[in-house]
Amino acid sequence: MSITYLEAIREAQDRALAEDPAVFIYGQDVAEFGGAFKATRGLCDKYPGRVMNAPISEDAMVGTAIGAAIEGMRPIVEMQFADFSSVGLNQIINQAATLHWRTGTPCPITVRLPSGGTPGSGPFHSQSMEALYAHYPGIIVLCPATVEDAYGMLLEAVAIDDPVIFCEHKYLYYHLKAEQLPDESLPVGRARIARAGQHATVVAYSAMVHEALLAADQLRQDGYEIEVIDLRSVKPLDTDSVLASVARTGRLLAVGEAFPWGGATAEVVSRVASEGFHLLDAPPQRLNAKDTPIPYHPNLWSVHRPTAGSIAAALHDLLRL
Amino acid sequence: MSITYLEAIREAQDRALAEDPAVFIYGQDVAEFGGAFKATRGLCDKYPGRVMNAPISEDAMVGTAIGAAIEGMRPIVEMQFADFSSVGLNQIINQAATLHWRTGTPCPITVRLPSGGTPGSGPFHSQSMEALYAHYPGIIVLCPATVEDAYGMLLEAVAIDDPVIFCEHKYLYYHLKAEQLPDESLPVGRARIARAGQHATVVAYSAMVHEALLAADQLRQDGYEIEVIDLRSVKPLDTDSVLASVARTGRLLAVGEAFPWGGATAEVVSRVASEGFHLLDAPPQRLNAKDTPIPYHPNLWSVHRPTAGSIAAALHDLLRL
Amino acid sequence: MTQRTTDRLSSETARRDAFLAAYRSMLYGRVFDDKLASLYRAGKIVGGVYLGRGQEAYSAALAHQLRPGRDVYAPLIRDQAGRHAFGESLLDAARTFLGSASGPMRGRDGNIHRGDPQNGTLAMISHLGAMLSVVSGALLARRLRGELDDCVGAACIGDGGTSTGSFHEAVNAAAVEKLPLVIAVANNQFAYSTPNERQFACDNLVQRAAGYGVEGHTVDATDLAACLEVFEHAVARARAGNGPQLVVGNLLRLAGHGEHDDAPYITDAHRKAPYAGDCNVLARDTIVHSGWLSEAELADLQTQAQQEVDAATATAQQEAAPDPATQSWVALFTTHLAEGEAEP
Amino acid sequence: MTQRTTDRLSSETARRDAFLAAYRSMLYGRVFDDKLASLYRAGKIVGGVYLGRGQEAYSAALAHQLRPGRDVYAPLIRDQAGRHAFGESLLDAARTFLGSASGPMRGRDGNIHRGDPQNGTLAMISHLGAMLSVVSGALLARRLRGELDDCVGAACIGDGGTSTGSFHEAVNAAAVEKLPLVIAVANNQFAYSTPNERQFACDNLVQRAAGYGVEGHTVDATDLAACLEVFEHAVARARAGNGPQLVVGNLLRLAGHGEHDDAPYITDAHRKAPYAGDCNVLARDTIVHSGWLSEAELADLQTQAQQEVDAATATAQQEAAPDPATQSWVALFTTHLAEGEAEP
Ligand SMILES: Cc1ncc(C[n+]2csc(CCOP(=O)(O)OP(=O)(O)O)c2C)c(N)n1
Ligand SMILES: Cc1ncc(C[n+]2csc(CCOP(=O)(O)OP(=O)(O)O)c2C)c(N)n1
Ligand SMILES: [Mg+2]
Ligand SMILES: [Mg+2]
Repeated sequence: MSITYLEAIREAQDRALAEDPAVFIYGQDVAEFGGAFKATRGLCDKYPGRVMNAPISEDAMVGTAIGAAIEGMRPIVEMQFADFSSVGLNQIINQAATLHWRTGTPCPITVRLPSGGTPGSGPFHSQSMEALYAHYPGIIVLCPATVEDAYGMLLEAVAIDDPVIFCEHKYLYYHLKAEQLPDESLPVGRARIARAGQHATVVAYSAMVHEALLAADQLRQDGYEIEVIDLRSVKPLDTDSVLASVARTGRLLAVGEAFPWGGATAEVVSRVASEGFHLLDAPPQRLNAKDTPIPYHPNLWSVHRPTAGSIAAALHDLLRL
Repeated sequence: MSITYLEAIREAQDRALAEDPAVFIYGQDVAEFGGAFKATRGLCDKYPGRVMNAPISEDAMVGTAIGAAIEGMRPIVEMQFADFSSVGLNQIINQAATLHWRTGTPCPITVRLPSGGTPGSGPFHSQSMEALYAHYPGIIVLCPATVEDAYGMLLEAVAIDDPVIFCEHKYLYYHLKAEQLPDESLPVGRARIARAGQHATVVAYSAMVHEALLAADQLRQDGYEIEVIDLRSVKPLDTDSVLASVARTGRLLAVGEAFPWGGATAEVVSRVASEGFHLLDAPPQRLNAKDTPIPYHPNLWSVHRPTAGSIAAALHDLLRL
Repeated sequence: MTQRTTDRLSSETARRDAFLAAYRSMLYGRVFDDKLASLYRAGKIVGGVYLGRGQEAYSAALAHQLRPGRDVYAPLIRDQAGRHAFGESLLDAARTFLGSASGPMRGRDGNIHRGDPQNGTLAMISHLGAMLSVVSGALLARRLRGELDDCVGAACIGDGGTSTGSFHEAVNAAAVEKLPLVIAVANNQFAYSTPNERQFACDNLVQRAAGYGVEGHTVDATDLAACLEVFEHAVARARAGNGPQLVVGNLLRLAGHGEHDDAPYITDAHRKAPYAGDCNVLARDTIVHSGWLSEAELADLQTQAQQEVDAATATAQQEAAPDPATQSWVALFTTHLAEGEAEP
Repeated sequence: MTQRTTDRLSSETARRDAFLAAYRSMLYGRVFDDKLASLYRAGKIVGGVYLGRGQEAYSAALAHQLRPGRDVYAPLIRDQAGRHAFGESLLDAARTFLGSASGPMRGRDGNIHRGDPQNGTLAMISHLGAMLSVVSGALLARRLRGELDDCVGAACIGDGGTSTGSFHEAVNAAAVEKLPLVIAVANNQFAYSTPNERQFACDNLVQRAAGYGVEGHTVDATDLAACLEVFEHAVARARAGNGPQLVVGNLLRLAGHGEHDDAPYITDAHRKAPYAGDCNVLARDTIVHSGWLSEAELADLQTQAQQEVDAATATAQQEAAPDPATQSWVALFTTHLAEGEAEP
């Protein structure tokens, strides 16, 4: 048996629906059709009435989920693409995220954002929006990079009594496969050493973990062992694991697919600079997408985001510093 | 004569309307009433038909401004509070910000965001949203800290052929006064040395510049000369001026009123760590608001955001590192 | 007495009782608002103060139809009377305006931003329109659990709030789900300073109902009896499974937008218009003319309200303000996943 | 001939000319779409391909009323026919689907996300509903400059798009400003897989018009003559200063949502419904039956369209793709304020 990242997301939702009657799914085309990416295929038949099509109303979708959460439900909202969550952002950052601190009422909603670039998707179907949500208090932001995490972290997301933004990467949907689903996984909030090394640390998350691993393969040919840390969760961000890695390697490159100003890479680098300054043997570096909208054409797209090649180049530079 | 920060904003709009027939103002209650803060008082009478009340429709307000900008106008959109711009965010980050790169058409809109906390304003009338807008390509984000900049930078904002998010600080509206309006000002994109010093650099913007200056006063009593850099613009961010200051002082504290994850302070610290690592004599530090919604009660609010006191404490810590 | 006479008398009694109960909440709302205004003028309140003056009949009449503990209620900024009718304690209201740490919002949020979501009163966020879909979600949850029964949810909104995309999305989605959502639009002629003509172009916002496929109702919101009738009907329709009900009430805001606003934009013409009547005065007149209460009884009621309001604000003023040092600066329920500071 | 006969004949001639002109765009739209579909199946197109099959009459009839260079047009994903009628070159369309660096979007954006904003064709962003207020803004700009004259702006939207808050805010605001905005809702029964019943609860979306205070019109969008008539009327009303016009056309999408979608949710019942007719086939029948063109002439037209479409796609396929090395990676017009990379 082999299971894709996308199937893992479907399986996690299936299991969440099976195990907890409080779980339901709300989103555009998620019912009979199974969603734009088929992440909910078959669930509507299997759990009648609990997988519901929404109008094209992201604000209302999130608001509805919040109201249901107040009443003890555990809704999963599927955004058709992460990019359209901008229209539901207000309900997320101001309603869901403030509910518990203001009123003491938990808000266990999970908002699934099919995120990140794929060739030909262009400016409005490719975005990585974790930075917007992580900036606001009261939200957990998860960015699974593996099939196992897509499954395990989504199950955890649904179980958490706080709003979770679940950034699943569309580029990984079909390409990434695992032999089986995990029984256990690292808890949310803990980073993972995706590859151990000693000469430099790459901190990445989501699809960039795989580009970083490929880059590490390349650098191995030059005799460098690169450690790759998969953040898994950008908020909370597991600073301790990052610092421990930098303590081993002395060098840091933070890689993200999002836009360059702010975001997870700035947060990682500035935390390490503040808390692990003396662990660093060289200036910590960042690699992000370019500061333009995400281009449609694959030629442009493949240069716009970091890739194994550009990460390897950045690592070579870092190792020379 | 003495003029407040708020009056400077009114004056700048008056002058922009007077000098360029392409300028108009659109926002809730901006016409006869002069806006919730009276930033447009009298302008509707003085420029008939060019200061228009909008329905409570932030998305449409921004969209309308974009359409007008395509036709060569230079709209100023007033959000009643920065916090409500979350509802217009999609038009800003996806429509305005992408227009030029996608189509070659400039998008000269200015969106004024009455930003930042004041006592008793609570979670939804106190936010500093610069990080959300600065994260997206294609947007300029200005955060004036002085009466002179409120005036000069707003004039420049209106003249710039790109979308500008103009974060004006409500706490400075009435309290900050200048003797007169400037004839010239530093160009947008350049930071300003608000106070020269040698022992440490505080990088701040907007209301935090004044807290930092007060903190610097306190530290002077202990014999420390603190340099305070007023960023003025968080995107573009004047890394060179920040680095030049850190080169002089060897120590950096970045202070922001926004939430702690990501944002301008992370960007500043990570740039300095990357590009000015060897200039640093101590780990660079950050001070932000707390990671909760902004509290209503003044007791809580005054602890939630950085203040002269907490900045001074952070500086003492930094000087001991 | 014939059966018919008994029925008529008992339905008249019911009408009188409803009227008096709602009037009581209107009075408490007004007295509380007046107290707030004077505290505000005395500099005793930090932040904004928004009053429901002129909207009490509409507000109380809606809440009068709701069952605390069973129905869901999302009041807005001018619903002191409705909140009272829904059972909110004056003390909790006073605490929230006065920043007491013992209030439901513990000083974290203030004034009108209060509620008890798990018990059916949502705590509004400021972004207009945003509460409607939350009410829908609460109703949907009950339906999913098979516990909807005859529950309704009521969401309050102003004329200005109807222009938000959030309002539209919520009403449309509730209509698709045929949820028992009662949307009470208080058209008080202005959104802050902006008059209806700059807010919408239809003659009456109730014309929106057909476009959503929901039932619509209008009412003279200065007239308590009419308000009671329209909400009795609308809420009953919702309870009976007829889907969302859009009610539009016409009135004039008899105050500034907030107490900082002297409302120069409200002209004499507005103040002379039919929607400008003071619902509290009119309701009181009805009570007197109907002989339901004597002047003396009404004076007693007023005194009692005044005393309770004074007591509530006095208590709230004496209560401790929140202490930043012992405050939990953790926004998450799942505290171990919080960044930064730990629980104190 | 009497004057009346001349008038009738000339108006008949005008009707025939309009019909044939619109049909020509419908045909070009269909042929282009078919070509796209086959290129997509052959793996020659990266990204999505969305077709206007079934919507050509509605799309072309609207654009036929617009004046390129004067009016503003915001087509959406199924408006290949309308774009053609508004004067878009087939080559520019092909370039955008095929990622040519010479196209209007230079490979930066693709497929349906194309336009020439400064010359009146807005380049849609994907977020549904977001284009309407942009059209309003363009009209407002002209009014502010005293250059509005009899210009109109037309914005296209689907049944699903009407559920967005953005749609609502824009229609309401345009109504308040009484702008000459024509909103063309193509109700093709589905939003992706979601049927009307899960999208809205009114009988006909035109019922929304009254609630916005705008004029409303419905049309059988499979019938080109009806479409021409309704848009002639609506656009004329807008030009004459009667404010926004909401037009709702009924049709069936005769394709998947995109070419990746085989649309299992469209059932036989839908395909037999009155809205399921193929407007192109029906229009062609009318032309033949009216004797406006012969079968041979129609075949020539088809051949010509095919040749032009083939030529356009062939040219676009041969053109250079964008070169990342010579690309300007600067999103700002004000290049000196850009962070990061400089212009190449
Ligand atoms: C989305 C949003 N934009 C702007 C505001 C600022 N604001 C607060 S109250 C108000 C006017 C509300 O008018 P209306 O809905 O008619 O209610 P009323 O105050 O008249 O009761 C405005 C514009 C807001 N709260 N939310
Ligand atoms: C705000 C927003 N949410 C979701 C989407 C994803 N999406 C793209 S097309 C579509 C269906 C559109 O349906 P409709 O408006 O009826 O147009 P049609 O495709 O039928 O022509 C959806 C949901 C989007 N583009 N924008
Ligand atoms: Mg109002
Ligand atoms: Mg459709």
